[in-house]
Amino acid sequence: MKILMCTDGSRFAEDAIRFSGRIARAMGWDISILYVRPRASSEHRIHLTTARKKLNEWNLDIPGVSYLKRAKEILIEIDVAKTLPAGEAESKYTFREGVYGATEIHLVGIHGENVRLRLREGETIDEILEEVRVGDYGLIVTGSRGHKGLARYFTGSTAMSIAKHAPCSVLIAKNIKGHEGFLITTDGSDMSERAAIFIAPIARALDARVTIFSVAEEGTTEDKAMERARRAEMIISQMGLTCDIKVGIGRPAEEIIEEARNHDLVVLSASGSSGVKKFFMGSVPLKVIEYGETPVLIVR
Amino acid sequence: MKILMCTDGSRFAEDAIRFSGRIARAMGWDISILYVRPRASSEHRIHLTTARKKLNEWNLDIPGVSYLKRAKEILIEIDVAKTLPAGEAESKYTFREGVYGATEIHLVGIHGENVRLRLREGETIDEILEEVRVGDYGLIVTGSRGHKGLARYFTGSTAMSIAKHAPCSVLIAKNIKGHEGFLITTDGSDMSERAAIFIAPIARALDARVTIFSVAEEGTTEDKAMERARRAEMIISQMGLTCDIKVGIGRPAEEIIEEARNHDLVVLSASGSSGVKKFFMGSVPLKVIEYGETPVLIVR
Amino acid sequence: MHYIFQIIKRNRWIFIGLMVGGLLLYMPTPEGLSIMGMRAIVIMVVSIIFFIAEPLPLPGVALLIAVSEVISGIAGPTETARSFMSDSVFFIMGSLMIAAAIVKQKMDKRIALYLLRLTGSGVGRITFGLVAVSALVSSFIGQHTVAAMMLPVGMTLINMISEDTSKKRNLSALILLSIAYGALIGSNGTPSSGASNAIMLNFWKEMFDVRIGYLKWMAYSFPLILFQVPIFAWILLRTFRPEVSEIPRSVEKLKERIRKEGDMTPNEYWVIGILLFTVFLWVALGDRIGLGITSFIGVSLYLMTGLVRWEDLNNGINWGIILIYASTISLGLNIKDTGAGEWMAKSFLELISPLGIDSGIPLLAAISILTIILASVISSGAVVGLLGPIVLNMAQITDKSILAAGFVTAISSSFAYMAVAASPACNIVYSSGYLKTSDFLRGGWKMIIVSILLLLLIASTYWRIIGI
Amino acid sequence: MHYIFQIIKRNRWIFIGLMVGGLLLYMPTPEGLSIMGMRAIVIMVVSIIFFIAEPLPLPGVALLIAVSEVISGIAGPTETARSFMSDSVFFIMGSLMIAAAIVKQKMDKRIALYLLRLTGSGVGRITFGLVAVSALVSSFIGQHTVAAMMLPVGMTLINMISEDTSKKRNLSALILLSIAYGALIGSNGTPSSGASNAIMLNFWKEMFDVRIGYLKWMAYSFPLILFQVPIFAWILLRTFRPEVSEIPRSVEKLKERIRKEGDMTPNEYWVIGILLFTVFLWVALGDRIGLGITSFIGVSLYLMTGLVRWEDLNNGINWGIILIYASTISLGLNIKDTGAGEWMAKSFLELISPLGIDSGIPLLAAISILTIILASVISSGAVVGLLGPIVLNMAQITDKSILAAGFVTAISSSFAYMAVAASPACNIVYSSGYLKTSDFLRGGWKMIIVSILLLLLIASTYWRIIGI
Repeated sequence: MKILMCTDGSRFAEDAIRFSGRIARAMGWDISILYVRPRASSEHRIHLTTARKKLNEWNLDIPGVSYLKRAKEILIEIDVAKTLPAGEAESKYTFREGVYGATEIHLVGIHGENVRLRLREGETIDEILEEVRVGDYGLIVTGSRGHKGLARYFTGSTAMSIAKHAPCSVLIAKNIKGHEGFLITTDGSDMSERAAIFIAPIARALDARVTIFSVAEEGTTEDKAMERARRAEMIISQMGLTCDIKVGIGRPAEEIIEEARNHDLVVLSASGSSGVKKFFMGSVPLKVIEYGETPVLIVR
Repeated sequence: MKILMCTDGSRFAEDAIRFSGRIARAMGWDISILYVRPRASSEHRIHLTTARKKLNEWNLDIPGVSYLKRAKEILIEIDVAKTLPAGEAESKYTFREGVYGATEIHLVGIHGENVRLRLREGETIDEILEEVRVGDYGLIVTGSRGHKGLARYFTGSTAMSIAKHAPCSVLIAKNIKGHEGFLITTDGSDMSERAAIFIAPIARALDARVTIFSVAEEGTTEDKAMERARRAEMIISQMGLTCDIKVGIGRPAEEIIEEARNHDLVVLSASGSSGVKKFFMGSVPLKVIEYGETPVLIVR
Repeated sequence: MHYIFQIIKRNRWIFIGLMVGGLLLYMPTPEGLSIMGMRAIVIMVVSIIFFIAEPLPLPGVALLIAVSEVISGIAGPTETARSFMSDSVFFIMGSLMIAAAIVKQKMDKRIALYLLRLTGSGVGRITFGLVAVSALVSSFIGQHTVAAMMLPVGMTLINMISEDTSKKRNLSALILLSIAYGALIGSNGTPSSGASNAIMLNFWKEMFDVRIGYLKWMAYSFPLILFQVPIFAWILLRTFRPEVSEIPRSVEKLKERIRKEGDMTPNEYWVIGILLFTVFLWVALGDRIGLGITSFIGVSLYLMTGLVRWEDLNNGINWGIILIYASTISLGLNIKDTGAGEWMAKSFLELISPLGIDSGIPLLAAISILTIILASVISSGAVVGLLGPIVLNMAQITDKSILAAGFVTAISSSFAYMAVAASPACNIVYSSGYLKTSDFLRGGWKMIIVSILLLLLIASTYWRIIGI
Repeated sequence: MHYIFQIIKRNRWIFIGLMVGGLLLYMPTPEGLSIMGMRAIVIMVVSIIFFIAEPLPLPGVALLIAVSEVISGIAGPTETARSFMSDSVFFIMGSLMIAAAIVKQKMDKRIALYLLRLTGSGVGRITFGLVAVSALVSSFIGQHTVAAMMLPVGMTLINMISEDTSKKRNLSALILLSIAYGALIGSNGTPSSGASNAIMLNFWKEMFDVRIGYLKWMAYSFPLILFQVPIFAWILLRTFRPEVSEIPRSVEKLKERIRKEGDMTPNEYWVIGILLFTVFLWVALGDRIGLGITSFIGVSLYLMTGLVRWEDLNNGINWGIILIYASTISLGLNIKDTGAGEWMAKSFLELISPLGIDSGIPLLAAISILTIILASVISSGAVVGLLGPIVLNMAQITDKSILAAGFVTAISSSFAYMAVAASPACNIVYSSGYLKTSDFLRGGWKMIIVSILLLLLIASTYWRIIGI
């Protein structure tokens, strides 16, 4: 399994790097950190290349590499990666035609995992999806600035687009808190079960408390919600974990957002709907991403 | 000390690679193998770059790399270099602006020496001298096709130019034979003494028989020639080697060429003359390179 | 279905542009405007939309301008091709080549060393020095080259000040903006400092057969630079109050590092020598054999001496930008030839005459502001290429000096101090990652106001005295 | 002292060229030749010396041509700049851009797979297939692109045959030369296959106002290709007798490897689709809106769809070669305008009239041989640019069809089968390191003789029948 962590160089992204680093370390997964540098207008790109060559002549990092170096420090700090012995080349500037200085820095994790720091240039979302396609990742982690109020409506669109279009699981890491446990939601579908199976080993490895949450839209269907929760509990316990069960009554998205406040992570399954439906959806997962305050993991 | 071996990819150059490999191994020196790819007309260079990118897409070696790979095999065969453990990157395509795929392959010698295979593009002599300048080499080895008769007048110009312009010692390796020993010539100058000091450890390391040769232009000066030879013998014996002494009478270049026939290598000192004199010289060393049949080492 | 939707979405600006164009063509041609003139205006409007929204790389827009000029029947293919080329385009090409030859050498380290020797370690003096040196060098070889050469100097200084980013926020902005604004100030210093200058020279020559020499241009434009340099440095120091006022340690370290590189090499002397020789030729022969042809002499010398290889020029020059400028020149001339320029000039004057700014200095101010607005979204050369004929027509109609109007347009086109994306210099320093977009806004508006006022002051006094 | 001597030595050809030029200028102008005509001839002679000896990168020579045209007073700077640009230059530019867009995709793998499916594993069939496919593809997108795309196919096949180089010497030469000669054969198939074609179209149009459409060109040129392909394959097989006659294992391995890459991607369909659409436009609209403008439509589509980025074009296109061709066109037109072309045509005819080859098919043969000799030392486009006006003047004087003379020149300019350095295709396969210079000589002279004979045969029969 490979995790792709997308950073935008901000402080919020650093929390997300720590969080995904912890998961990678606990699970022994490979991790890549990706920074996508915005592409300048075609009118200026060749001038920028000249400027970058000059920076190279002066032994200065080309823009974006500093974010990756910071990510490296964080990963070493939380013991995910070890530094290579001094003298061995650890940064390799690979050539990508037309882009001088597309970069990969390669570290080796403490258990031999591969840690790759990668720099791409272009439209953020396109490049992230392209990286996922060629790199065969199983989980994308992306930071979100965790704005409140009005600002919320104008931000988070990158995270949202990735959540919509990614072919794999996506974790939107915002407002990362301490150790208050994971909230696994279930709607009784196969996808929900897969979500439980996906998250259980991670919860065990991170030693996180697990709560299963099921929402009944009306009071009359509370029994069914409870039944769904029980089935999820069964799966979790088969994987060697104990967990609490909780049932909420009301509109699913709101209930989940409310309940999630006291948890580290809320786990949702992507609705298994078709492309057309996905296009028009104001689905539960997306609402939780948009209005919730907790990190969200959408399992695919 | 670093040796630079210049190959042109021919069979003659392979002998020279073996010869310089043996010296490097015996002395524990670093060795670089350089191939200079001729540069195409400015009209075609950009087309060639496109073709090279295509070759890269098909995982084919760009032109010239095969010579370096052959050199690598030879060095491994004669135990100069060890192959790196599988999986470690051993070839690194470094970026040189405008030249797609300037290449260096880096090996580690059996005693930890650095073995570098390098590819450059341009005028052969210019690029060799440039490599010497940046790489701080102490000895250049260059092959020569060892043509006979008329062809001799038209070839060997590369070796000759390097011998003329190089800032360090130059070994022109042609008609490499077995183990018949080194012929050290002396004209009594300081440079000759330096030559003796330079070659003595190599002779010892390669276990080569050493003969000191001094030429008297006329029979009357034979005593002086003998005296010069004795002085050289003293230097050699101070360095822990025994040697024979021989004195010839006649024109120096001809005598040296004749005597050298029975030796592996003839050692000459560059005449310590000024630039102007060098320009007009038909000096002894150059004559020996041009008309001799034996490998020549010119010590600077 | 989804795929097609994606294509439409990605190309929405193409559809919008084409729809706007179609709509305009469908509308009745206004009085006083020929059909060809209308078509030229439509091409201009659609091109501006494409230049701003960039639905395809801008050189592609240049190609489309050529295509539409032919398809609309404004000109035949050969005439269109010819209109893409003139001595001014040669001049733009040659200047870019000379800049590429210079940027290849390590002149940046020399300049940095001499600069720091003069300024010492005071932040105020360094700011002034950076603005002045960027302006001076950019006057001869263009803002993109200067920005690329000075950016590493600035970044090295910044890196050496302190590890803690928060302690040098203002200082970073100060140093980098000094470089960018300095480079922008210089970009009208001489005809060779920017394409917009060459384009304006082209219009003067093609439309009125007025030729301005290299020295004469400098006589008109340099006074503004002399005022701008100290005032900009002062404004920058006031706007981005530096955290420390002396950075002796960083300056020493930087000087130390450059000194290690050794003395100037013969190659560097040759590079400077050929540049000076070329400038001399521009001054001495530019009038007679054309600035473009003259610049080719310099380029040939660089190629003969092997100081630059053809690959460096082929890959280091933005040939697309040459196409873009050539296409705007072509379109500009077609706008003039079809009478569209005159019509637009008249319409614009009618529009602003109620405001009482349709003549004299107020008109120049209006032209300047219009230019600045456009130059903040598309590149300065393209602005001059598109606005040039209209502005010169306006000057002719109102009996204003075409030289004054032209200089105001050309010079104002580099007043894009607030926009990151419009000028190469701002783009290059922004790409360092040390600046925020807001930094350009914080300082930029002051620069724009000061520059407009200075420009109008010079236009109404100095230019009148020397007689334009 | 030594340094100066070095400079002189490195630039000796510049001094030689300038001395030859000075000497010619000093000589009295021959009767019937104007002073300007003499100067044009001097520029041409010196340029040819520089093109052959290459004392500075060739694009630099192009710049010097512009400079000397202006300095010698043949044309003013603006006219010179204008003469550098025409729809043909647009066409060369557009064709190179389209080729760069195609080479970026992995079309080479598709072509290789389809080719090997058709040919099977027989070396004879593969040789024929390589020649045919290289010729066909090069007819539309140019020899340099085809050579770059097919070289890896050839090298992969060769690598897979055997480890022992000595066992595949002939086979290697056979495969690689099939690609190079195939690409050369195709390089006159359509106007878009090479710059020399565009340049000849330009001269016809500028000198006689004769316009040849895309299809009409193909009607004249394709028959030769149809003959050349099988004959060349046969000659190659006879000259380089392959060590084995079947290479099933290599072919299978190669097919296997390509199949792993998966099916054609939507992008590849788009690339082909846009190419076909552009060819359709060339055929349908080329006459009316110009081949160059038409090609720009194709390029814009590639840019809009994002199939190619501007950087790919900027760095993948040899802008220098465009400058070279533009300069030879400019010089060629000046040679015509100054009357130098007519004078040289007359002198040449007088020179060869004692041999009895100053008219009819013998004259065409003489033109062809002259072209081939020049094309073996300088690039085909430059040859046509320089010889074009002279040859067309000769045709006019002798009442020979200017079309026939023009086609013979354009087509012969790609008969440089013996020279490694003259054509991009030969250069690219030679750069693989598998070929010796002598391999080109071994096969080349046969190809040249056969090609001349075929060309004259077609000129004296087929072209007469269809009426030129």
